[in-house]
Amino acid sequence: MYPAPIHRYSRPLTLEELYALLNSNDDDVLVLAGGQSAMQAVKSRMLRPSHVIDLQALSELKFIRTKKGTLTMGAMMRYVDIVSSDLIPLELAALQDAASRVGDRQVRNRGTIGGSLCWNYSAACTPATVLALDGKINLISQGGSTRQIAADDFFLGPLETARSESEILLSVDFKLRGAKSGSAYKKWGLITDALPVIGMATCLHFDNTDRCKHVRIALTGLANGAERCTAAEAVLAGTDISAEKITQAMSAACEEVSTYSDSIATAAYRHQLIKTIGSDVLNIAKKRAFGLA
Amino acid sequence: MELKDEVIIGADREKVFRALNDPNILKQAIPGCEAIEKTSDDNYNATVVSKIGPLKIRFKGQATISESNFPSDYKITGEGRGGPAGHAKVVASVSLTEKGKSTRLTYVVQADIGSKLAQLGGALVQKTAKKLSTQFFEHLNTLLSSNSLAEKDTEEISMTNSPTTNWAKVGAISTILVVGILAWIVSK
Amino acid sequence: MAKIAIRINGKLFQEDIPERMLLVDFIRESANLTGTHIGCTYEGVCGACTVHLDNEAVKSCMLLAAQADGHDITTVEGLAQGGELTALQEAFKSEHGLQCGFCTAGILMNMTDFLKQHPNPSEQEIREGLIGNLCRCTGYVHIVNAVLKVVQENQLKKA
Amino acid sequence: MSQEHGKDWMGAPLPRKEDRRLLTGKGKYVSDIVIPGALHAVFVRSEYAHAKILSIDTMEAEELEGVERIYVGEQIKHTIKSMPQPIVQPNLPAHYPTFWPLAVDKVTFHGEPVALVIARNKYIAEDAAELVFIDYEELEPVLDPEEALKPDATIIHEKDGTNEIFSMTFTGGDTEESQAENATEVEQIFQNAPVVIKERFKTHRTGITPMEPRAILCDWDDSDGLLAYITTQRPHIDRLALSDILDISAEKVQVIAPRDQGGGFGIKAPFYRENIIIAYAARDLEQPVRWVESRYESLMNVGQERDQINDMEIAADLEGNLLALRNFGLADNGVGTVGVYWGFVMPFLGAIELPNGYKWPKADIRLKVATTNKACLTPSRAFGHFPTRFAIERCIDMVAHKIGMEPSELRRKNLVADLPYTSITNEYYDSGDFVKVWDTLLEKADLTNFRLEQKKALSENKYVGIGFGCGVELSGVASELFVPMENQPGFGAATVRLDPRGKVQVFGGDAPGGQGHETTTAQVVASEFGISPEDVIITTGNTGSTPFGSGSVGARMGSYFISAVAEACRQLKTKITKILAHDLQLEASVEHFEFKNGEVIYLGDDSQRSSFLSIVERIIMFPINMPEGETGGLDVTSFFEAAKPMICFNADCCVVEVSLDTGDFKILKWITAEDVGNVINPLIVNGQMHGAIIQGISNTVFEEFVYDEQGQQLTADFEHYKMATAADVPNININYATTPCPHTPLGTRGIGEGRPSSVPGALTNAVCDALRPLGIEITTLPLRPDAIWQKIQEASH
Repeated sequence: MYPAPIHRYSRPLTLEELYALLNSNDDDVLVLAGGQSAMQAVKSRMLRPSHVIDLQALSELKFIRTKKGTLTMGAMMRYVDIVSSDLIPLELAALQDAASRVGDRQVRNRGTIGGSLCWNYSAACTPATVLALDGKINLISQGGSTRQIAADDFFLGPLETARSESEILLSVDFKLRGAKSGSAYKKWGLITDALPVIGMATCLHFDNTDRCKHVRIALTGLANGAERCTAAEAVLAGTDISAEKITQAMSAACEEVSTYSDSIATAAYRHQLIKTIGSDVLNIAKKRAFGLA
Repeated sequence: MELKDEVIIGADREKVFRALNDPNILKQAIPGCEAIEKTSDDNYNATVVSKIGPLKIRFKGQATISESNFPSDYKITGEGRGGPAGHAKVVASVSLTEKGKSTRLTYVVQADIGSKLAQLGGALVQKTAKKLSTQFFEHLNTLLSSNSLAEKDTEEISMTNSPTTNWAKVGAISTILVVGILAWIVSK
Repeated sequence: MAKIAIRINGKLFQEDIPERMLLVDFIRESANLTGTHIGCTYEGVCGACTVHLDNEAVKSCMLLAAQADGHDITTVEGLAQGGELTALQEAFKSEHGLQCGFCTAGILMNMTDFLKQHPNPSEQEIREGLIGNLCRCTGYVHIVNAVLKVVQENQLKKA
Repeated sequence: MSQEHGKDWMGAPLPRKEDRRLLTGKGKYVSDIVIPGALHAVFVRSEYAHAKILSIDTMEAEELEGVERIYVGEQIKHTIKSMPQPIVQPNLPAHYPTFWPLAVDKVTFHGEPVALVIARNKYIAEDAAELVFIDYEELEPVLDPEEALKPDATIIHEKDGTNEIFSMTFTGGDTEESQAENATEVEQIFQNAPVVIKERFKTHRTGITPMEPRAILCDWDDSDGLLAYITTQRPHIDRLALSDILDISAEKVQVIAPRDQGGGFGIKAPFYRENIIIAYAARDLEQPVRWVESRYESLMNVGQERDQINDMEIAADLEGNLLALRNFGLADNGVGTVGVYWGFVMPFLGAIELPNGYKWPKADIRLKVATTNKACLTPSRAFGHFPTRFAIERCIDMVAHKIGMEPSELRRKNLVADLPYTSITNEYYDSGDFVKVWDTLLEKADLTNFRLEQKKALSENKYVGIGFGCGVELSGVASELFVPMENQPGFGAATVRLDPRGKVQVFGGDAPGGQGHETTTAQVVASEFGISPEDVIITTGNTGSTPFGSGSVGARMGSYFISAVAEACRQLKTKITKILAHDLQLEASVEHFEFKNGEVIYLGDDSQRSSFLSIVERIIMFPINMPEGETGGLDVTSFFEAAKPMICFNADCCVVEVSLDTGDFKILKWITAEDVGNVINPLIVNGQMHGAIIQGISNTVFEEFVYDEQGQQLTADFEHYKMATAADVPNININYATTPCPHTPLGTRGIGEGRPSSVPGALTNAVCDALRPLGIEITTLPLRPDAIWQKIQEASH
């Protein structure tokens, strides 16, 4: 299958050029980052852009910076860049867990964090990871005005996000809690590194009494896309994340979250995966928080 | 794929039934409805564009009314073709019951989806179907409860169709035809 | 139509092409380099179309040709220099790392890039590096042997 | 391999001659072949599993600039003969459905071709295909083989009056009475047998999709006729079929299967309806027409096989002697609209091969094949007997478990010990030593040590298991089986032609897809003539220049084709030595000479010799002073037919570790023992075994064609039809335990066709062995963690 006719391809060098293009209010504009998801839709003609804006030249969006306790990652950071970066603390290791297992080498050489967050497919790794890490998504509109949305409010269900068509995702901020913080992501998809049937990301922060003061857990592979497990978080908050507490938390997660069946796995098996993957990521995050990983 | 739900509409049963059978109201209520055209007493053609995230699928289809008993219940069968996305066929049984001055509307939808839509995975389609149906009934509610639609207007509309028409036979498409459209495109 | 200029295996190709033309079609039909193959449709999973874009392995069926304008592409035809096969190509020959050959170009391009990033990979790392290349004939055993052979040869050279 | 290697090219791990061009991107597959001005074809396919075609509106599509023609069923119904046609129809009693290249009146599966758009380029063709609007009236889809055979079921092919396309009883002779009598005798044995296992085994719909989808490029010329480049394993059969169906006199039809094909594995063996309409269009438009199948179309139309239910029963005594086998098989055939195989030929052969390598005193084996609204089954490596082999290898393990005997012991005890042997379904096992292969496997598997490790692992709450399986596989298909089964000859045919420079050209009518024919043939010819493999080239797949052959099917290379090559070489050697003896005034014939290192040497006195080059040049260029009755020229075509059908035999052992938490399992070891007869090139034989075993594992665990309740095919891309990647499968340890085949000139056997069939049984046996403490028996594929986990849940409550 080949794409439907495309009438215009442009490659802005700066954000200003990009806004000018967005202002030209052609209809059916597709902003292309890595293109690993969008091109599937374009080739199957489910997406029929007439104007493709390619962000590959926007070096302004390719960066990782840490300032005043916040790490900011540009939208055009590719998975391969995230995996190989040494600027990412163990606290955000989940980002590297996820990035290192998305698709395959060739996909990771192209796919970007910004593209994945905007596409927000229900069985993707990046949205759930950014959700668990309480990422703040920075958007900029044509006029140049920016706004920041918490991940909790950004993902609105499969392929739906709070970004409007005239907005561009600039970067994602991650507040660093420093010592005794750790995160992890893991998924299962029958085939190694395949789309997650179930994937889970978690971020833990322990106080100096080794109690977990801050815990966030997010799942992917559910019908509604990336979703927090607040019930499980409540079970773990303030505890030492013991094996027994983890088991309790994962049972709470299974109660809270509805799963569906398909030819690869039944709803019940998806719940079982929540339990097994859940205890893995929580233990890894805990070890990383205490520098033992 | 099966979808069951009920919703309270802020108007009496007769008004709701007529609204559900009135193409002008439906055009505003159905999300993404571009055109509705009555082809015969019980049949309509419609073009509806379903927007899911960045994807827009234009559905051209027909709907047929059957087993229509004013003002309590009726059945609508809609079939739409979405080009490369494939097709969707929907059979919805709608029933209206009095609830004080409002109406409780319950609907049972059986949707068959084909080609790429089917490959989308039932769960995603179910999710979208639910969302589109709620949107439809929200619009319907605002249209009916807001007095922008005085009693007279509905009379006028019906008169222009055909004075002798028996209300029960007037065709209508419910948004449920739109049910079942979502692109599965996987992200990497 | 878009005016593009892409350097493939060192040779510049300047063409006016429809914006919707895929890079793999540009390589196969405009540059007449048919060593790069198409094994799947829109899903971009099989990896038979893998080429180098600025020395990084990418799937050329998932890129518009316009996206490669101004870049350097290397295809399987560009690996051997002056008739001299690369060490990886020689290893595929001696270890019988191919049978029908349809997936081979994509694997050679991916593994050439992989070995630059991972000079000393374990067998499991090699197998995970191959996730983006489906092969139906070999069961991957001889392919992994061929990559391991190049790794050992490089170590000997270094020692 | 240096020149003086001389005689022993046989068995040399020679790097392949094919590799250089394939490694440098110089391969030429059908989709790479360019004929200037070729038009591009795109099929418009059915979105419904079962629906009447009310109308097809092509008006808008035809107006699109660049569209040349659009064909629909109603038009071509009067201008193209419908299938079936005798040339592509077996001699088996069945209800052969009538169909045309494009659907007529109604569509019968999701993905069936309904219209064909032909345009200047493929982008325009696809744009136009979207503007073809088909109005359907949906019909009730028939999707379950058991439902399909019920009296009240909707009939898919109305004219046949039934959904039972084929049924047969394979035991108890040919008459109903003798079969009924046999059935009662078998029932008697089951009544008084101390041990009876009765299980329903289900194998899902899966198969072997090659990396290169189908493609065809046709050119037409009023005088020369039709030239068709096709991805096919059977060019000579395609040629006859195209000639018959399109009424083009056969001498004006040439089919070329390029020497580079991206794998076949069976799916490029049938004669497909798409080829008919593309060839028709080339002639009709008098322009070259090219169709390259998309993966989406491919997964909806071909590569679907297995899909059987086998209700199997085994009777045995307490000492582990197998007394009787009973099996009622039911295959889901899909619509049956594929030439040559029609779907049911696979389950037919699967039933014949069901008894596998075991001695069965008595058996009652029957099969029914049901038509459903799914794609027709197409041949996939382990032709029809992947499901029956899964059933019997699992059932044997259950018998062993019931009488407390090691499964490997029970197998060894019942393996056919002395060959030749005729199986209970009249399959002839010509030669081999099954027990020697089995003992070789057991020696490598080291079962006793494993059982100790297993016990230790269990104490640490780790569940490891070992599983066995074996397979008697076809080594080529003899005419004795080929003629009744596919109405075609089984002989192997090869032309060997020497030229005055001492180089050899070999011509074969088959069409390989990566098996290394160019290298294997060169090794054999070099070994026969004592020259170097570099001096030998081979041409295959071109009906214009190669002798007639039934195609690359059923492991014909090592069995039939290479034997024809060897015989042709030997006929030439007889002629060469007769003329050399004459020149040297020697009373001698071929057995008195040796062909070595480029020379022909008289054994009686090695000073009497000639270079190979000079004697060959003499016979071709200077054919004077020739012995009585001899002419010049060295060019022989030989047809090889084995006295009896031939087999090969293999055995698998695998070790797995199963996680109780998730049912997920890891394959720790895969060990095999192979009787592949004399090996020509071990690299190539090992490659065939690795590929087949990994295909078997991928079919068993990962791949599945899924249809929903409306008959919509949900797995038409590689995101949903999941194939094993390198990271999902283990290394394979191949061991040889060969017995030279006495019925081929080189003692070689055809290998690789049936090889995946012993994999599902061995792998599932290993998982069940690991979970023995929980008493879990798995009888349904795919073998997925979810299903295993649920069995673990059921067992622990």
